[in-house]
Amino acid sequence: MGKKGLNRREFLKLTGATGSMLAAGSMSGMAFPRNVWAATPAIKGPIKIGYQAIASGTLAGYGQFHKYGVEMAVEEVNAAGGIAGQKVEMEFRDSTTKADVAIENARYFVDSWGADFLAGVDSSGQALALAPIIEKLDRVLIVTHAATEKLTEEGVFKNGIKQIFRICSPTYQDGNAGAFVAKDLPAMKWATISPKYEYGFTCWKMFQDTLGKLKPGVSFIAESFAPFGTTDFFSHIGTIMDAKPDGLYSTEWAGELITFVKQAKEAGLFDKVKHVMFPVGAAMDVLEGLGKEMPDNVWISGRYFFRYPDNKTNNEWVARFRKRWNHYPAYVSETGYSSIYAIKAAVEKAGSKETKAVISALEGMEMDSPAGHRVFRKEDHQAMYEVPWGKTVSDPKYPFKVMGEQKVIPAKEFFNRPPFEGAGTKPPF
Amino acid sequence: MQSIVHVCLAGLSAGMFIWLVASGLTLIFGVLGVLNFAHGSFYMLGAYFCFTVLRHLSANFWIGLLLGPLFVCAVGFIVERFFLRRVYHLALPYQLLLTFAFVLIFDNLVKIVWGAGSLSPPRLDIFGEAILIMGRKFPAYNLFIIAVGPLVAIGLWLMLERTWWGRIIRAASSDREMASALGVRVPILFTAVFVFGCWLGAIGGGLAAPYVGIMTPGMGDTIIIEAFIVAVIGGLGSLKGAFLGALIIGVLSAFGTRFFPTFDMFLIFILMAGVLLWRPQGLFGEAR
Amino acid sequence: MKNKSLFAALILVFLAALVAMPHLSGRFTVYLAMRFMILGIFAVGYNLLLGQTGLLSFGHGAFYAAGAYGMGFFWLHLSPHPLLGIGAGVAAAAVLALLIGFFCVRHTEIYFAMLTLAFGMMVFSLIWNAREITGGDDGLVGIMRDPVTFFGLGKIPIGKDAQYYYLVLFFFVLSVWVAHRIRISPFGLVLSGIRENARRTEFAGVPVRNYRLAVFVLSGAFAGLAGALEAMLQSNARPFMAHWTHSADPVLVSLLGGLHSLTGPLAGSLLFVAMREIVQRFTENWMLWFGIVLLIIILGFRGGVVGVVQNLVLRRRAEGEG
Amino acid sequence: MGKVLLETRGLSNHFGKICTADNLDLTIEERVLTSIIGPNGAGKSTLINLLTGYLPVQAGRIFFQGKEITRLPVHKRVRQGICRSFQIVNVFPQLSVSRNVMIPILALTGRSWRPFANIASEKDAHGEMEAILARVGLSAERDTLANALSHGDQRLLEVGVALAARPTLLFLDEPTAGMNPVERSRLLEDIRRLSREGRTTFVVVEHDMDVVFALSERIIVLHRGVVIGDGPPEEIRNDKTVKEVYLGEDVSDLFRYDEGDETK
Repeated sequence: MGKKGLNRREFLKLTGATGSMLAAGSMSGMAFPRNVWAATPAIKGPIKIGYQAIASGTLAGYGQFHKYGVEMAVEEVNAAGGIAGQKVEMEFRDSTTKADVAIENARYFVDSWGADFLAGVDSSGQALALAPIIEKLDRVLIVTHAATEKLTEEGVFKNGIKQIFRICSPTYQDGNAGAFVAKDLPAMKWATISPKYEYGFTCWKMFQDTLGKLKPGVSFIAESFAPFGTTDFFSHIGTIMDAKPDGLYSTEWAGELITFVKQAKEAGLFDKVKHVMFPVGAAMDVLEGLGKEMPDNVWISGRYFFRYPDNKTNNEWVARFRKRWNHYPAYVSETGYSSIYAIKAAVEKAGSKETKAVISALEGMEMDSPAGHRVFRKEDHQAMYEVPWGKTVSDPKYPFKVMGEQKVIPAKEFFNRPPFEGAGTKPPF
Repeated sequence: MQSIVHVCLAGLSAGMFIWLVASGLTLIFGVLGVLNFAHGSFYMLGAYFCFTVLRHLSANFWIGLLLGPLFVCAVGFIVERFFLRRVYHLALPYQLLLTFAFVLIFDNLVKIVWGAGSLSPPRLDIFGEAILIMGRKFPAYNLFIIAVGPLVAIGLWLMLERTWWGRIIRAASSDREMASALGVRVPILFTAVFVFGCWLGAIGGGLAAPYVGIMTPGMGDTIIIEAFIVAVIGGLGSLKGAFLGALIIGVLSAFGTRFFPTFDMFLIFILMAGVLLWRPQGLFGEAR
Repeated sequence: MKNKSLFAALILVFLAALVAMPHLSGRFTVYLAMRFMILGIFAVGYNLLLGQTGLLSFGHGAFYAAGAYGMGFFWLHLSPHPLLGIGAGVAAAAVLALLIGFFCVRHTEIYFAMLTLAFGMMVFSLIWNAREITGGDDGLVGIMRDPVTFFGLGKIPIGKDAQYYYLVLFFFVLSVWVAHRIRISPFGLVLSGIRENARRTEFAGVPVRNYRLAVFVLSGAFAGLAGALEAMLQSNARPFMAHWTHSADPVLVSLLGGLHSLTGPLAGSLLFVAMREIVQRFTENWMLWFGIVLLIIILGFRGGVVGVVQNLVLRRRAEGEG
Repeated sequence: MGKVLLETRGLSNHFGKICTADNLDLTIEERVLTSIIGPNGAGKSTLINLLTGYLPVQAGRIFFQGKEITRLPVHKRVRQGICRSFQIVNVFPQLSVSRNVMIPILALTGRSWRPFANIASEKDAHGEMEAILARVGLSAERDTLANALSHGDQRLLEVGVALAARPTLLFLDEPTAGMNPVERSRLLEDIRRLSREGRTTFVVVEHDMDVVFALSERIIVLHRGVVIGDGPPEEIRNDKTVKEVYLGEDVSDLFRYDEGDETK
């Protein structure tokens, strides 16, 4: 049986070899050198990026859209001469929702496949579990979906795990920014129906804290948390309607948000509660899944919305994306796509793919991306950029509801600030 | 008052959905003695097939509900005839593992055939707007389900108590050897019962899809555990038990969500364990 | 006799390979080897219950989790000493197994399975909901591996995987040896008696229930050890360790390898870890292929891989003699 | 008359309406090979089940060697010296003959609680096992799996397993059921011999009259849970009531039914 181990190792060597051969072949096929970096000898061999996202079970759709974005980016980058003249190779793995699988994937990518960079990761639990491992593996991980602020505030800032960066907006977008939107709504009594796990709990708490400060006098009168995999929200809806709030805040997401909205509509929740906020309601799977059934005048947001910013970069990208995949880009597609370009920019800035160099290159790095202008904050490696909150409206151009009236809160106004503890670290500032 | 009534209604409709799934599970266990993990997959396949028919034949809901499950029955037939049949004589773990293998396979196949993303079945207008009950809306569809559940129960009861088929099934479930001695061709009976169980599961899926409002690969994995709990509490193999068990679980979890939100799930499992200790044959099962 | 010596030789080769592995192979293989050994400990212990005594439990994830969280809490609040931490984990698991087992051993067959499932899921939902203590679904994160100190008398660092590997290997060998001793002990014989014919065992003057409880606690302790070791390997403890889907792993592994031998669950664990890893390299549809392999093994290779090998050997010998 | 080994007072048992033990006052004497006979449903097996703890006692009390055992669980009674064999073969099918016999020996000597001892090194136990196999004449089959034995040998093994529990009182429930004549006479020989050895007192439940009358020193006749005859074989053979109720009744019953059917 020990022999088996050896065999597997040889088998790995083999694949590794073929991989680099392929790389060599394709490189000779292209016209090099095209850019200055081709000269720098510092960077050798293909740039290998290990990407993991959930690709099985009820959330498998997310993995799909991660992949669309990342593959597209890799194709583009390679077509344009790769990163610093080196071809980019990307391998995708199913992370499921289990932390141990995420860890095994990361270890495979680095120790066996020889990844230079890691990216992806959906669940907060996975991200937090990965943190200490990533530190050991010493590769840069760019988180593209997991939103827990603990990752950057504690993992990166407090515990100094410098290898982790996050390119998607964190729970600040759901909690704090949501509160900034809510303060201008004529609603004083708020309630929530949210996922019965850390993400749901923390967002609701953040929303309460910030809104409480922004608008003294608001009260939070009811909460009902739905376990993962809930298919029947009626008793939760009942709980909320009994409390008779005038504002509802819900961080339900993906399929469960679709179920929730449909059932809430049936139960007449939206007739009774006028002001409704879905921090991740602007996800394409939700908008397309609900289609016309998404009620109007609901405040939605996400980690990116394909109609914002309305500028050349973004619009062209959306067009390219639709041409390539015949879909509107989901926010994970954008964060995945941009993660590749972040790596490209960092490596070329550092003139090296060594973790240390790339980290210092990424810290404070500014980049232009479909989602707009991003800055990786030095202290906690969190990408600062704006994602709009918007009110749902029908638009003849689309088979689903889109954002009409939009509110954009500047990132620096609602992102928690280092050192994240004590006065003046949480909005409002 | 209003809220209590609506908690009950929510519990009832939720319970009826679990019943639709648990009925097939229980029937199969009662007759074949196999605890079928894959039953959740048949529920999932039911949902997908129903709405594929609905989409592609641009048929209406009822035709979808009529034709969809037939495909699932075909799948069920293959599973029983070529796989499950070979493990009846094996120990319990082998049977469980076999059905578990099918859960993996079906979840993945659905992902390949219908795509990884979620599908949302169109809203059914046939039931019109929600109905006002004590000044609060309650979906007409849920009322329809609350009505369907008992109908299925009565249908099953009539079939088992009043028909030649039912008599044979009961004979086989109480004593396999006896039945075969009486000239019942047990293998064929088993296939028939299994396929029928799959049909029930598929119907459950077809009816649940518009209620849940979304279909995903793996949607059966959560419901199957609830169905297990119901089947156990009611008494493994007892349809009456499964029906009442489903009601209890539905209503109890509705009240749990309302009044002990933190530990609703915990309560259910305490109940399950309690029943198993106090009355292993289940609240309504006859001691076997 | 000839077979015995051959078998012994095989075991030696296998051990030698395990000992040498960190020097021969890459970090990832070492990591997988640790995953295999931890799963092996879990399965070997579990099989004392399933293979030896004939009880199918769907709740052993709870004890695995008890081991992991016990270890985690001990590390967090009391002492960073790894061995003490592991001890704490095992103890926690054993105590929990005693509590749960006390109720469960009243039943057998499907009712036992369902009862263990229920208790296991209770533990799961407790861990999930007691957020202040357990960290909810995020779990306990950042468990570190301090050096093993012998109270002044020197210390061994286990921070690096290659170092920790030998701690895992030690406990792996220990567990397998203990399981082996139990199997060949009078106690083990009585257990198999209970499996074969509980009623008769009772009429042999055996208090069957107590024996069931005893083996339940034993296997729980093994699960706890595995959990504690994984907590240190992955530096976290997660609620899903207690979930029934995780409790199904040792069942699966035992059946893959073969129920009625000690090598069965080990071979199964190896197959399980290797298969999951390799299948993933060739297809994204690993679930599909995993399921198919399961079907083949259940229908084609009853008695698991080991059983098949044994049969082959026997046939070879028969031919040799005939 | 030997001294009383086991005694019941007012022992009763009902399955719904059917009475299988009606206020029984029985004694079993030491070293007396006793048989219990009676038509089907007379309550023979029920009686054994009650005495060995297989069934909970509904009413009445049981005394063994003067101590009350009415509520004692099975394994405790076994330790006191009451053991039994079953109507249908009831051994450990997947274990070797020697292992089958080892289990009770180890359990009885209290050595089975040690998870780290090695069976191989259980010298005394092995010796005892060999002795028992010799007594039931299965020494040759030592390493055969129980389910590979002939039916007759399985029966013998069953007796062996029962004997391994060192019983002072051993109930054999239809030991010769389903045996061919050869096996049967062999088993009966063994029982007689073992009984003579005197370590164990045998109580045999049998259908086959020849067996009973050939074997027994004392016969108890049960009918619908009541003792209707009790004494040495020849006494029972000539007992009027027994003839009447036991042997006669069925026959006359049959006639009656036949007539009834014809007249209708």
